[in-house]
Amino acid sequence: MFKKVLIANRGEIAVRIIRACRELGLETVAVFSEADRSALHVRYADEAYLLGPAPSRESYLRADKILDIAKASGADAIHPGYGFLAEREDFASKCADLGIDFIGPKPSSIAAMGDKGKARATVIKAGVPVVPGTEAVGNMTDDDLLRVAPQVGFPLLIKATAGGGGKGMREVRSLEEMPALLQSARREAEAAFGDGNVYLEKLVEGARHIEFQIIADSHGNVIHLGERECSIQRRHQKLLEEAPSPFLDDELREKMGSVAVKAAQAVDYVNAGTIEFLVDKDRNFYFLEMNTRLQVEHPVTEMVTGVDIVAEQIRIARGRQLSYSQEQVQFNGHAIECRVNAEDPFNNFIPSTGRITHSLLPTGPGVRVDTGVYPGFEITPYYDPMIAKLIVWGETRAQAILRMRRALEEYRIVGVRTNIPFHQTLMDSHRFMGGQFDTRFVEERFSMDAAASESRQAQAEIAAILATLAAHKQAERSAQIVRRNERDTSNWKWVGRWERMHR
Amino acid sequence: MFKKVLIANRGEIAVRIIRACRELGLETVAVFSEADRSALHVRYADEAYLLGPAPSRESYLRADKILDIAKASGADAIHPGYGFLAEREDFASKCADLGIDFIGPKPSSIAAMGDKGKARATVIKAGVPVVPGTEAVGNMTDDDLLRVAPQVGFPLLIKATAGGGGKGMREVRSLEEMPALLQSARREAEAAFGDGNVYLEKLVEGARHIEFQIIADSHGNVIHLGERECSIQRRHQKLLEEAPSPFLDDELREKMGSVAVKAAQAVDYVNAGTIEFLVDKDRNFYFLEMNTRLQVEHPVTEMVTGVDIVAEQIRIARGRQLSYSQEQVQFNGHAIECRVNAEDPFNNFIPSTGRITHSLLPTGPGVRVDTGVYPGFEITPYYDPMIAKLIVWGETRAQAILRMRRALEEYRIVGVRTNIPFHQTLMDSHRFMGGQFDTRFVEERFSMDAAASESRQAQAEIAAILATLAAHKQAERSAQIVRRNERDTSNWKWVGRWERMHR
Amino acid sequence: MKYVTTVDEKEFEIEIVDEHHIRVGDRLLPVNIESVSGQPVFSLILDGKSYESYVYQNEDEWEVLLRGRQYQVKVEDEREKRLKAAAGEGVAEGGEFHLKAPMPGLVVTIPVAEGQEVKKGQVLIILESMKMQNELKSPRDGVVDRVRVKAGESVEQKQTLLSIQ
Amino acid sequence: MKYVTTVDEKEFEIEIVDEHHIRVGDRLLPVNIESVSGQPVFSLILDGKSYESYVYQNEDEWEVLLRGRQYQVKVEDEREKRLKAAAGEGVAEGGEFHLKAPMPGLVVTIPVAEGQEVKKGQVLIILESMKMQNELKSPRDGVVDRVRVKAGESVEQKQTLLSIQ
Repeated sequence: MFKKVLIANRGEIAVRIIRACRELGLETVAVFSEADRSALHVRYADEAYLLGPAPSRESYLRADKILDIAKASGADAIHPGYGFLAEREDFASKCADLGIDFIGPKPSSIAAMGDKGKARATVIKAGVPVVPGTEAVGNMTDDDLLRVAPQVGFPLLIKATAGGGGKGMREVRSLEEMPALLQSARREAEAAFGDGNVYLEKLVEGARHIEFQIIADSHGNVIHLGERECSIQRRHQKLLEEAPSPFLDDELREKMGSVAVKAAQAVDYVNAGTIEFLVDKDRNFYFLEMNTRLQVEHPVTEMVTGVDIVAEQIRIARGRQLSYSQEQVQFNGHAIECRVNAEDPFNNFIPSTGRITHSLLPTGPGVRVDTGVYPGFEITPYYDPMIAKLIVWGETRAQAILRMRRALEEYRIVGVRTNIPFHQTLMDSHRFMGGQFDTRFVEERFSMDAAASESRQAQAEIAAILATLAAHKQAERSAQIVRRNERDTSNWKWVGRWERMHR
Repeated sequence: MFKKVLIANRGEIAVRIIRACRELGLETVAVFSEADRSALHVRYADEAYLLGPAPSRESYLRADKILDIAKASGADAIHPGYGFLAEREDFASKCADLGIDFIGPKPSSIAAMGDKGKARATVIKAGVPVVPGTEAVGNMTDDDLLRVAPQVGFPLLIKATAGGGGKGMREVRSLEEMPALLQSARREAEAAFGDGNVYLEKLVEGARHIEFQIIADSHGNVIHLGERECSIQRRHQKLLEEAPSPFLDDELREKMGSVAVKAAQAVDYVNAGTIEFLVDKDRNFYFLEMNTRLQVEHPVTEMVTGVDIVAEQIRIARGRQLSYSQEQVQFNGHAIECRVNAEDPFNNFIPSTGRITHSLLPTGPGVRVDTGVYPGFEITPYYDPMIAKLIVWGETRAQAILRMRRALEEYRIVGVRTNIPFHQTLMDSHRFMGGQFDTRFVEERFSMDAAASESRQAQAEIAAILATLAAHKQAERSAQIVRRNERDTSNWKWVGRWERMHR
Repeated sequence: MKYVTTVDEKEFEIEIVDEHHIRVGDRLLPVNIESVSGQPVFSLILDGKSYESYVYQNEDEWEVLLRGRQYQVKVEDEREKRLKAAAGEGVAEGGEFHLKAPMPGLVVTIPVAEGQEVKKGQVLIILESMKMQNELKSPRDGVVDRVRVKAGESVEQKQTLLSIQ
Repeated sequence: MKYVTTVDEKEFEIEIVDEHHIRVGDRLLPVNIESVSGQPVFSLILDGKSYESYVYQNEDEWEVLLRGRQYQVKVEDEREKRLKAAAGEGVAEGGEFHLKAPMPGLVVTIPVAEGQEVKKGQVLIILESMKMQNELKSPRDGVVDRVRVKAGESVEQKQTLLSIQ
């Protein structure tokens, strides 16, 4: 059984995994790029090794270097986190070849689910419903795709075969605009995954994104830990997740849960994974894809089930049986996660970089923050803009929303702009409170200005006073500086005069 | 039903109460001393009013001013927190006179339990076992106490009648040393509570301090939320609390719990309160006192029961029934709280003051921090040295200890010394891990140096390297400064020369 | 000191009376403001109400982030404002458009060349930042004048990338 | 640069070879040290092992807080140390004991007077700090020489309170 775990990742998820290892008494090895020398995962690990320059391709995607470090440091297991090498079959295989335990599924399962086309074919065989699309195995040319598109029907989605996280995804409304979109999708997919292949899928309108957390051990036990609602998205990027979904009832939950288990079993799945579904207004659900790794939003499931998913991943990789049977999994209360991104919600969500000069975390009952940043840390443009996850638990959904509101209000981050105001506005949205939203909600029926313009007016006076007092303070300060400088300059003038006199 | 709550307190507990109010949709009013203008409770509240200068007597103990502020601001309820005015019958009465809801017990219950002598007499009548002592009602002179001491038997404790938190408490081993100790106990009690009265109590040796959390509504329902083990103390100050106690089994828990409920009922108790017991080696238990207020260590109970005690306090004060019956209270897992004090554990725990320049909180699954401080905040000598509470939850006690270890290792506070190293050493103590300790453990069988001197040696080389590199960096830096100063000075020399020349 | 402060097209007359008082319109209000830990975060107690806000100076304006809402605030010294109003303000508009990087990033590709005619909405540059590809489009029809960056180049925020004549 | 560094009465010879290497005794080790956020907190990566520690300068010594343990460390420049050893060190001991405040606080009472004889362990001053009363005792027998503070007075840390002859 392994004793030393290399974490092939960075940021909050690397910190999360180091914590789980430490709590299980395992040693940890961090890897880092030149931009991350002072990152939290480097500071918290028992050992830390430099990978290379900041860009991911030269650091966190360097499988070869990571495996060298694993060997040199004596790490006998690797946890890939999410992103980077997490869903690379070849990386998982190489680990196996070197006798290093990969804390994740078998390479064959990654392969089976990693090619989205193959994945659909596989789960269809297992009787899992899928969204109509080009589920044929293999890669299609642009001509093929354009030919088959009208059969799939518009609107449709172009999706990256190797994809995930909305990268390389494009929505197509008509055949005319499709060639240009195919091109940009392939380009983005190539950049993100090193694989430009794409496939087509019918766009389910008014759909909700609901996913099931699966855990499976190597003894044939597979259970689900309930669902997460992830419909709050922007540009196909999840922004907020919650558990349970306000849209599911117990009957549908049970049905989807058992389908999810079936999908996982279809690829002989071991370790933690997620089955993503689209659910339409009439509660029909379709398999979307399986993420064969730990998910960003795993904490909401942890909060409502009490299961430590990362610890469970490690136990499974060590050959243990699951700690829970399906019947032992109890759901308690409601959890919400807000992804805190370094981006400016008032300026079209453009990424924000810079050094964090101050930070104040919300704490107290029912609040959890998973983050990899701290005051003094520099946010660079090289990596994902997500700098923290704020997770709250409440006895009910309403209570969780109230708690999230106060936590967001408490959270201070100075030095970069964040999307915290977006989440604050969302928490005030009546549609969100009522659970009435789909995956298009943020882009189509949500505005940063819309909410409560009455209270905006009431606060405008306060804003005016704050700005005036700040401006006044600044004017006073600069007056002082000018006065001080005048004295200083006059001394230097003397020096200048003295020098001139003695030239 | 009240809508605006004044919090008559400061620090982490004021923040804790503001959070609960906000999560219930109630408005909050903070009060603050001149030292606390930028304290977190002031920043988080909806309203904030100055009380007066830093010393508690001129600020947080000014009941008159606090009531004036309540009236002026329209606050229709007051939460007293712990300490300060929390157990002052007269304050609770005045609130009632002014039509302000006091979020706590009735004045009569405070009075009945506040005088420790009366309290003992009351519970004895209800059939609750007590430690032998001078339970007679009324205040005794030194002469009386010296006369009665041999009957109580040595060793005994002198305790403040109005007391709590170990203040005014002295241990007496013989009649000879008793006069001097009486004097110092009275002096400390007078300073802390404005009341120098004391009483005597037999010292139960090898005892554990185990207390039960009670909640009671105004409809006659009284339940307990299980126990907290608080035997880790120093100078009668609790340093660490946990729930459940590793010493109790279900049978004893049920027995003590029902006795605790009986004690609360004996004074017609409403709201949250705590019944403290001493438990000796043979599992005999004795009523010690009742704290008629929220307790510092309430979070450990929250973590294992899922009950939000402060929210429940507020609901009770609003006239609601308890949200739980005794049967509905479930205990799940294990929680530990470490009190983080601004004091130097390597220097006889002397208090440490100063400005916090940097802080990094431990976060992640199962970790909660309740604190009132942040980077930039100044720790003054005017108030309690407790600056934060670090609370963790684990499925088992062993898991909670492992999690606490990693959380303590992550916690950084720069600017003041803290007792975090004390807690780290404690977590490594085999006796603590084995649950083998009593209230004298820290003072008599624990040392900051004792634990693992082997690993100390292994780390000594690392310490040497760290200091050498820091010294080397500093030497390099000062060399640079000297060089820069040389240039600067030379310029100023020129000025001086120029001035002399033109005199 | 008197200021005229504009938020959401509404004007407020705010006078700093002394260290502890301001006058807003006709109302004299007790005030206390502190910057938190020397940061652009201000704790304001105004007539007993406690507020906390980020206040940034953004060129000539102030940006106030309060309870999840952002306000662009113009603060003018009353005397200054009168002078300006008297002089009148003329805004000159240049003919050339300079495409500036809205964020730091890496130039992925430049699908246009110098001298090329472009249409409004046409992609001029694709900029990669934080793993997202961002298409920077032309705001109007015109001719590409100067291309100042190359594909593969890292650029700073607000750096001029190319110009449209 | 070579140093002789003493911890727990054990001496370590540490040479700063270059920016990335040190020599400890005979071992050449790759090293990387960074102060965290400009604080006296150091992140050290030594031969792949990651450590983090508070390092404070305390008069002539360094205080290292590492994994919950505190080390008093003496760092001496090798050359300096040799010179000192050659010259020999004479430690002069004064006859007077100065009672200094171990923490900032308020003098509650001074149960002794100038000229009074005191015994070892006798309470000289009661100092209140953070709601605790602290008895400051005499380390030896002697006579109270000068009392420099009054009851009710606030004192700073390390301020001299009284002297014992």
